[in-house]
Parts: sequence; C-alpha cells; structure tokens
Amino acid sequence: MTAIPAPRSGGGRGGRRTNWEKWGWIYMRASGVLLIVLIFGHLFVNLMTGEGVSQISFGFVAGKLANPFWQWWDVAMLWLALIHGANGMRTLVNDYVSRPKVRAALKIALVGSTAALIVLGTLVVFTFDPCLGADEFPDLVLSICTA
Amino acid sequence: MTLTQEAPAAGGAEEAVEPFPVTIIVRRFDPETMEEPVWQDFDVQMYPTDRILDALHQIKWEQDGTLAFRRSCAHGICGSDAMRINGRNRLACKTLIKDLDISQPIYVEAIKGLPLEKDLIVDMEPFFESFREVQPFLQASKPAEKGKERVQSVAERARFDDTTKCILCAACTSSCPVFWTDGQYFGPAAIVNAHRFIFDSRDDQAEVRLDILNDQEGVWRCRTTFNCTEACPRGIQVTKAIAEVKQAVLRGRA
Amino acid sequence: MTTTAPIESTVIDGVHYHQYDIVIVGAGGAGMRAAIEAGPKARTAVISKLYPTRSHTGAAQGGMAAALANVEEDSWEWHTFDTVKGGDYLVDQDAAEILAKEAIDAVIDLENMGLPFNRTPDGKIDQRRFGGHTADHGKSPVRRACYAADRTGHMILQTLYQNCVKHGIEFFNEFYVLDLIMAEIDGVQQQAGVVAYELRTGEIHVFHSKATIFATGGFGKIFKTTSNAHTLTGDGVGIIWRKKLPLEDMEFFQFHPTGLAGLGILLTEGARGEGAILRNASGERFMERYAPTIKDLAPRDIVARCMVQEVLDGRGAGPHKDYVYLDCTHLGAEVLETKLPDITEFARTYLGVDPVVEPVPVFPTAHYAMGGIPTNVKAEVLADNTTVVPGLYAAGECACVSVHGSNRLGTNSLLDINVFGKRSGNNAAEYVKTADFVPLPEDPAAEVRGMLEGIRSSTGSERVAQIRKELQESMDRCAQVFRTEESLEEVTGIIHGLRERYRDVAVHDKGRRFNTDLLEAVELGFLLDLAEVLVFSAKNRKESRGGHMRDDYPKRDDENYMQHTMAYLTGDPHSSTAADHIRLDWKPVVITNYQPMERKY
Amino acid sequence: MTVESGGAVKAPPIETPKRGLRAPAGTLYRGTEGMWSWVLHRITGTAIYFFLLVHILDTALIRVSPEAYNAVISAYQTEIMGLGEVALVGAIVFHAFNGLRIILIDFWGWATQHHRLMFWIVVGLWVVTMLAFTPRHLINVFSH
Ligand SMILES: Cc1cc2nc3c(=O)[nH]c(=O)nc-3n(C[C@H](O)[C@H](O)[C@H](O)COP(=O)(O)OP(=O)(O)OC[C@H]3O[C@@H](n4cnc5c(N)ncnc54)[C@H](O)[C@@H]3O)c2cc1C
Ligand code: HEM
Ligand code: SF4
Ligand code: F3S
Ligand code: FES
Repeated sequence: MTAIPAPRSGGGRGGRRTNWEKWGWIYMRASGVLLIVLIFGHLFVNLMTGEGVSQISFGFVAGKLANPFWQWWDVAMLWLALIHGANGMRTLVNDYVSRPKVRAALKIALVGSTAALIVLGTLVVFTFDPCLGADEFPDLVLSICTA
Repeated sequence: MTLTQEAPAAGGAEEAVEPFPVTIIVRRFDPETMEEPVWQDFDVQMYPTDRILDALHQIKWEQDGTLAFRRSCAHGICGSDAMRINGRNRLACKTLIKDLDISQPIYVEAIKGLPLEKDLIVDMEPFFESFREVQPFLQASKPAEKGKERVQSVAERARFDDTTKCILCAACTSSCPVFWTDGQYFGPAAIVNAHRFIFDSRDDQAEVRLDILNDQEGVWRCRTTFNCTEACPRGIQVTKAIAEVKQAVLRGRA
Repeated sequence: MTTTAPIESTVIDGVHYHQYDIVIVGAGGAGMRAAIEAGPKARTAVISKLYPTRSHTGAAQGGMAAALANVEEDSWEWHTFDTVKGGDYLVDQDAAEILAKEAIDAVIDLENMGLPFNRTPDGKIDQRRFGGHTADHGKSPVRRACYAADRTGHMILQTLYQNCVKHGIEFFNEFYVLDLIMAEIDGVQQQAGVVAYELRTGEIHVFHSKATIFATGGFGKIFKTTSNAHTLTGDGVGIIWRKKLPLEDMEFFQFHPTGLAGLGILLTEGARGEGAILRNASGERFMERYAPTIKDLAPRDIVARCMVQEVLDGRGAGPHKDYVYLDCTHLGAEVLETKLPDITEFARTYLGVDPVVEPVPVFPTAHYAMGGIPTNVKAEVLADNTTVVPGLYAAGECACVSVHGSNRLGTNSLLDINVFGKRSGNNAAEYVKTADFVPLPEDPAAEVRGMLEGIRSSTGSERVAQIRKELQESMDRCAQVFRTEESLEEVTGIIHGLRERYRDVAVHDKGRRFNTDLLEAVELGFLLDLAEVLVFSAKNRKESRGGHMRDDYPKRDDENYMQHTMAYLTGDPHSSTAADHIRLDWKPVVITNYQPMERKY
Repeated sequence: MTVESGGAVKAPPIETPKRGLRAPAGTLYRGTEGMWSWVLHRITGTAIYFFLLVHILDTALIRVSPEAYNAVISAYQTEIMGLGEVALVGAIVFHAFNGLRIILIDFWGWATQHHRLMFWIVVGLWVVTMLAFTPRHLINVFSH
C-alpha cells in the first residue's frame, strides 16, 4: 500500500558512528576543486592541443608519463577522481538500495574495485617503462629511448 | 472561510464575478477497500479567489463525503493540509485557484514519502519522530534569574527568526528527493527546528544537536536540491538553514 | 499510532481501556500548559483531536498582556482595572486580579521555556499597545502586550509543545473525546474519565482518570464569518452541556473588528497597536467620533459596533458598501514587514491587497467565546453557582472563569490559557495525590457507540454541510454584532428546525479509518446545541453589554443584569421549544475594588 | 520563487502537469532548477564514474604493450566515439561547474539564496566551454 514501509525507522539509525559522513562530504568538495584543475588540464592537453584526440597513441602517452610532472598529475587525478566517484556512488547506493544484503554487496564491490584500480593505475604510472617494446616497434618509440 | 457558493465580498472594486468550472483530479486511496490508489475526477465551481481547500470542501460537502483530508485553520497557520498540487507540495489553504492554470485539470495527491493512510492523509508519526529526535526545546545550563527573562539582544533574536516560523507541515521533508528514497533521512523540517535552537543565544546544547545531526542520516544527506525551500509555505530559507547547520557542524559549534 | 509512548491498554469488547491519573482533553495552549505542570507530577495523558501544533492557539497573532513595565510604567492593578472595564464590569474581579498578577510570571515562564519574544534595545521582552489596555485607569494607552512579531500564538503553541516533548508528555493525537463519564458517589456527581474516538482506526477508547481537564477551545464555527478554525466546533463545551452541567455567559461572543472582509481571517489588533487606522468609504477616521480618547484602540466590542454602524449608515466601502478599511499605509514597509509580516502576507495572498500601499478591506468576524464551562479560580468546574465537580477542571477558551466578562480584551486570552492552564494542571496534580479512581459504570462507551452507529447507519436524507451552512448563515444574520428580539426569535426557530433535521442526517463514508465525514456530523451536533444555548441566553438578556448588543435594549442595565447567565439543560433536549429544555439561572458577579461605571473611552 | 522584501513569498503560478500521468503512481514532482540540477549532477557523476573505470583499464594497457594500447585507443578516435567524447566532456564540464555551484551554495549565504541564478550561470559557462571545445574537437576527429 505504501511505497516505503517505515520511514525514519530501523536501518541506518541508532548508535552514533564516527562522523565519516562529514569527512566524505568535505572530501567531495576538496577533491572536486582540485579535480577541476586536474581534469580540465588533462582534457586540455589531450584533446585541445595539437591534433586533439587523434594524436593520442602509445607514443603520446608514453611521452607524457616519462615526465614526473605528468606522472604525479595523473596519479593525483586517479586517486582523487576514483575515490570521489566511488564515494559518490556510495551515496547513490545508500539512497536507492534498501535491501541490506544488496547494499552491503554493492559497497564491497565499490571498495574492492576502487582499491584494485588505484593500485593498478598507480603501478602502471610509476612502473611504466616508456621504452617498452623499443626493439620490436622502433617507429612507435620515443627519442628518449634511443638516446 | 469562504463558502464557495458566496461571491467574495472583497477583492477591491471589481463587481461580483461568476464562478467557473474547474476539474480537480484527486488521488484516492482507501485501505479498507483498495489495493492501489486511483485517480478520480471531480468538477467543481470556483471563484478565482477560492483556494484548493475550498474545492476539496466542495467535493466533500456536496459530492462525495468519503474524501478524506486534514485541515483546520484554513489560512496557512496550522500546517494540517500540506499536499501535492500539480506536482508540488503546497498548503491547500494557501493555493488560490487564480494562481493555477485552470485550462487544465488540477492534480491533487498526498505528500510523498510518508505512509499513505487514506486519500490525502499520510501517517505523520515518522515526521514528528525525527522532529523530537533533535531535542527541539531550549536547554540552558544555568537557570534564569528568578522572575526575570533571559536577556537577548535584538540581533541575537534576529539570528534565528527565520526558523521560528516553522509550522511543522512537512511540506519540505516530503518534497525532498533524499527523504523519498528510504525515509531514513532526518529531513529538512527536523534540521530547521534544530537550527532554531542551535542559533538561539540562550541555548547551551548546540553541540549535542550538532552531534545528532552529524549522523549518517543527518545534514550530510542533504544534496541541496532546494525542493524544501521552494515548498515551504512560511517562506523559510530552509536550504540556507541546513547550510548553516552544516557549517556549524564543521566548526563544532554554533 | 500517534502517541509518544506505547499505548498500554486493555481491550474489552472492542473498546480500549486506559488508566491515567490525569487526562487532559485538548492540546492547545491551555491543555499543554496544564500538561507541563501535571506531567512531571502525575501520570498524565493529553488527548487531542488535532496534532498539538495544529491547535488554533497557533493562529493568535497580536500578543499576550502582562504589566512587565519593560518599556513604560505599568502595574498589575491597572491591568486588572482595564480587564474589568473592558469586560463591561461583568468580570469576576477576584479572577481578574489573579490573571493580571500572575501574568508577569506567565510571560517569564514562557520566555524561560524558550519563547522568542521580540526584544527591546536593551534585550528585554518588548511590549506594544493593544486595545483597551491603558495606564492609570484609562488615562492613556499603555504598552503591555508582549509579542513575537504577529505570531505570538504560534510561538506560544510551539514553545509549549517543545516543552511537552522535553518532559516526554504522552499524547493521543487525532483522538476525539466525545463523552465525559460521570458517576454518582455518595450523592456527589463525580467525573470518572472520558470516552474518545480514534480517527485513524475508528476504535473507541475509554480513559479512566482521577482528574480530567477540559481545554478544548472555542466554538466560532457556529458563525459563518469567523476567525476560528474549521475544527473549533465546541466539542468540549457541548459534552459538558449534554452532561447537564451548566454553561455560563454563553450570549457573550466577541466579534473582532478586523477580519479580512468576506473571509473572516484575522488581522491582529496589533496593527492598530502599531498605529493603523480604520477609515470609512470617504476616508474619515470614524473612531474619533465614537471614542475620542483612545480612538482605534477602543475595546473590540465598541470598535466592531462602530464599524457595523458605519456600514448601516451607508458609509461602507466597496461595491456593496459592506466593509470599511484598515489603513496601514503610513506605517511603512519596514514596520509591516518586521512587526506584522504574517498579516501583511494574509492580505496579499487572500485579497490580493498590499497593505504597504493600499488600505485593507475589513469587517467584524466572530472571534472568541467569552462564555463556556463555569469554573472557579482554581479551574474547577462548577455544577451550579458554587458546587465543584470533584476531579473535573476546565481552562482556556472553553472555560469561563470569568476574567473576560462580557468582552475580552485583546491579548488577555493568551494570558488566560497560560495562567489558568497552569492552575488547572497544578490543582489537578494536587487533587490526584489524595483522590481515588471513581469506578467506571457498566459499558461506559455505550452512549458514544450508540451515537456513532446511529449516524453511520442512518439512511436519512439530510447532509451535514447543508445544515451547517444554514446554521452559520442564520447566526451571522440574526445573532451577530447587533441582535434584536425578532432576529433572535427568528434564529431560534431556524435552529429548532435544523436540530430536527439533524436527527435525519446521514453520511457518505461508512468506513472506519479516517472517517472525517462521520466526525463532521458529530461536530455539527455540538454546534447546533451550543447555538441554541447561545441564542436562548441572548434572548433572555434584555440589555446591551460588551459583546452582546441588543438593538432593542441599547443600554446597559446593571439593575437587572449585573450578573452571569447560567444555562442548564433540563428535560428532553428535543422538546419543541428551547424553553422546555433550557433553564436559565443567574450567578452574582464578584466585585472587589471596582464599582461598575459607565464605560467611556 | 521571488522573495519580497519582508520574506513574504510569492510563488510563481503552478502549471499543470501533462495529462497521461494518470497512473496510480502519482505525478512527477515538479521541482525547480535546484532539483533538476541535482538530477543532472547525479546522472553526469555516475556516467563519468563508469567511464573512469573503463578509462583506467584501457590506460593500463600501456603497461602491457604499445600495440594493445594503440588498438584500444584507436577506438576512441572513430567518428562515433568522437561524438561520445563530446557528450563525456559535456558531462564533465557540467558536473564540474555545477560542483562549484554546490560548493558555493554550501559556504556562501548569497549563493544559497540565488541558487537558481547560479544554475543558469553554470549553464551559461557550460555553453561557452562547449562552444570552445566542440568545434575544435570535431575537426580533429573528422579530419583524420
Ligand atoms: C485568529 C485569532 C487570533 C487571536 N489572537 C489573540 C491574541 O493576539 N491574543 C490573545 O490573547 N488571544 C488571541 N486569540 C484568542 C486565543 O488565541 C484563543 O482563545 C486561545 O488560543 C484558545 O486556546 P485554547 O488552548 O483554549 O484552545 P485551542 O488552542 O483552540 O485548542 C483546543 C484544543 O482542543 C482540542 N480539542 C477540541 N475538541 C476536542 C475533542 N472533542 N477531543 C479532543 N480534543 C479536542 C483541539 O485539538 C485543540 O488541541 C486569537 C484567536 C484567534 C482565532
Ligand atoms: C571536475 C571536477 C569535479 C567537481 C568540482 C565535482 C564536485 C562534486 C561535488 C561537490 C559533489 C557532491 C555533491 C553533493 O554533495 O551534492 C560531487 C558528487 C559526485 N561526483 Fe563529482 N566532481 C567532479 C568530478 C567528478 C568525477 C571525475 C567523477 C567520477 C568519477 C565524479 C562523480 C561524482 C559522483 C558519482 C557524485 C555523487 C553524486 C550525488 O551524490 O548525487 N565527480 N561532485
Ligand atoms: S520548514 Fe516550512 S515546509 Fe518545513 S515543516 Fe516547517 S513550515 Fe513546513
Ligand atoms: S529538499 Fe532535501 S536535499 Fe536538501 S535542500 Fe532540501 S533537504
Ligand atoms: S488548514 Fe491550517 S495550514 Fe492549511
């Protein structure tokens, strides 16, 4: 008969937990401000300069990642955006998923995928060897590798 | 009150106007006989200065006495008759026919997110429950001087004036998309009433209330959608009050 | 499921039985003020047909009187005098003294509970002028009304509810009390509790109590044009009446001068307190002619009468020359928006008139019942002029202590509900310490069940709304500001006819849950009963005094009528003439300091 | 909603929802800019999130082999994906500007009371940004 059986009862309320919501809220704003700079910079360099999206290739990226400045830029973006996005998705899960089991499963999935992708992405950025495959694909490889 | 049959005596110099037909479509529900709510059309004769409440009365008194809704004061002061009129939360007694587009039928349904009881009546208990949870009463640590008022400057009094206007009509809370999702969010009305005490210079328990609202279901669930502010019949800047409470939580004090 | 605490009750034959030391009927200002006193001292339940914050106390605007002397010299003696004089000397002066004296504490109590009064520059409670409140026995208007913008009643109601939450008071919301249980013990009529109808479920509850406090508010809905809420149908007063207990001074009903024309929505007297002026069609400030000293701030009965007089003399404004103007334009937007924001908005919303730039059409509106359930100053209900009904209390607008006499001064009612609400709570708490429960009679709910089933199953052809409309329109026509023998005679006949038709009333809604159709029918029954008593008492008072203005007897007659009317229900309520079942008696007025004088302002 | 000086609120006339909504479900809530900006913020945020997941994975291929990376990245360079990128950038730009609007509303009373105006500023900035981006990007996409 009613869309929502018992508003304002059961579920999440009760014992006061740590104010993790507050920090999440602050994080969304702080990371948002930084992300504007990072993402707009990223998009500008990749899509607006030179030939835009058409210029992107292994060589282009490798060139960027050879530079510690872009390494840190990308890692910062990775961490901030992924956590920001995942925390945002957590909000959505809280809002729209009322079955406790499904809710828990989705949150575990969110945390898991975020952790995995952060590790993966960070490793990629810092362990990346721009001269990878220099022998097989010389035409793809940057000048720094041949130097 | 206006009986709808009467020409309104007032309204400046214009001569008595003729009533005109208006179609009202009400979302009906009776738990004793129905599984699901249904929409039902009614034709009523209205004057431009009539209110939706007059239309509902005309239906109830002249056509179908089973129509159930709450009302008391009929001028926007008691908070009984918040309902969704043409898709927006309004008080029926403050929504005038002349402010609606009557070339189309007018849709009237119960507020959303609270359990539907019958027709336009919802269970208000969850709403009052969250109101009570924020400790909405003055708590001063030292008693006032006997037989004397606590002193409060005009400016201190003005600080929380806006949120003292709340009539607990639930128009705000039941307009909030976050509240609709699972109904666990404290909701804007509870925060408004906490604000009223958090910023009262005579109160000493701001921290306690800030702590209560720093909950999973507290202020942080507000996503600044402003439906509450837009719905509030008392013109309270609800979202602003919520923002002020958020900032106070961040600071840790009022 | 509308209580703060879980309902513990036993169910016998489908009727729920509860036991409380004190049951308070009504959660308006008076009921909740009583609950705050009684709750911490005794097991208390508050039963209300509305959620507490919906009560009509919340509609009160202007202020609450108390001689705090925060802004100018004042004293409670002056306040007492004004109250007595304002009530046209029909005030019980011992009660008025208590009212004025305890006013100061009442305001301070509210402030200490958190009420956000407007403040003076030095941070004290601000005060404004109000009709009939004067310095030094009528010398000049005085600032005595404590206020919170034009939402004083709203703030009082909210503050009291907040404090009830604080004290964890148990509420039974949307429970309609429909009967008082009386039992005779050792030849004394005592109260044993009340019978209530739960709106949500349609079930009947019996509340067995040691003491019961009635605080059910007024009954302005017997009139068509009224500032009162749809729910102010006088149920409490009607219940007392049907129990054959007397009602006092029912003929005195206050018509507030400034209702929005045609609608009745109130514009507070505080507007005139701030300097607004009444004008007729030609723009003349007509109150100067009638009350040269305090002009627009004369008491309400006088101002209302003058307004009607202007209209009768053809000086009314508007297409039908049927209202006058309240001119606020010279106050400026600043004052209107800060001190009178709500009424400014009412005028804009409901009449489309902006008080900042145009005068507002106004006309008297039925506002306040001076009469009601007779009580003494301890708020104990009286069974005759002196005998109290043990355990039964009443406070607020439903009661008649008589502090308002024949005409209540503005701001004295918010005061009344606080002072006597508090007294009723305290005295009841004191009483239950030693009192016992009076045994319940066999099936105490029988009468209520019979009445409800009767209406529910009726196949009659009469509709509630039609009867109510005819009642309200004839009361407006015949028993309003001006009354005559003929008009009262006419309306007596009409009421009798309507009461007969009422027996044939049927409802559409036969269901149990939220059957508001059924309750409107029940409420109409109370309205009809009270209208009959009002008119009968009015016909009998052949003088003009306060709110009761007889065109055929325009003078006050202290010789014969310097006394309270006491009306009793005797015999068969359906006998054909009211005189057959209503008996009138008199009760002397208590006079302490102030001998009746002519009332001049 | 226009707030007059004293706080008396004059709401604009309420228009009627379209017919055809007569399902028992009730009408769609007719919120104002505040509500719709939130809906958009939520949709764009979610869309970007899922893109980001994919984008991290495809970028990680750079660690696998250049041709694997190039093979995937060339998919981004097709005409269809080019248009998709316009949508993506549109979403990011809206989310970013509206995110700033939300932050301002959170901390600045003026913005709280003028949130509708702020929304239209966001829309304006979005249009300007997209006008600067779209032609240039589409030229790059379609000229290769
Ligand atoms: C528009 C307006 C403005 C006013 N302004 C002022 C002012 O400025 N100053 C001033 O001093 N006075 C003013 N008054 C008068 C004053 O507000 C009222 O007289 C006073 O508030 C009455 O309070 P109460 O507690 O007796 O009743 P109410 O507040 O009316 O409460 C009645 C309660 O009884 C309950 N009830 C009724 N019947 C039943 C039943 N059968 N069963 C269960 N519960 C029941 C209702 O639910 C309600 O809770 C004003 C009145 C009006 C109408
Ligand atoms: C470009 C700069 C960005 C800014 C300024 C920004 C800002 C914000 C802010 C302030 C919020 C909180 C909204 C609220 O509390 O109501 C938010 C929510 C969110 N953001 Fe971002 N964000 C940015 C980028 C991103 C990115 C890159 C993603 C995806 C990975 C993302 C995904 C989300 C999601 C899913 C939400 C939750 C939406 C909701 O709860 O309705 N944002 N963003
Ligand atoms: S804040 Fe406004 S909308 Fe919300 S309950 Fe109070 S008066 Fe109603
Ligand atoms: S509608 Fe809800 S999301 Fe916030 S601004 Fe109001 S509480
Ligand atoms: S009936 Fe009181 S607010 Fe509408």
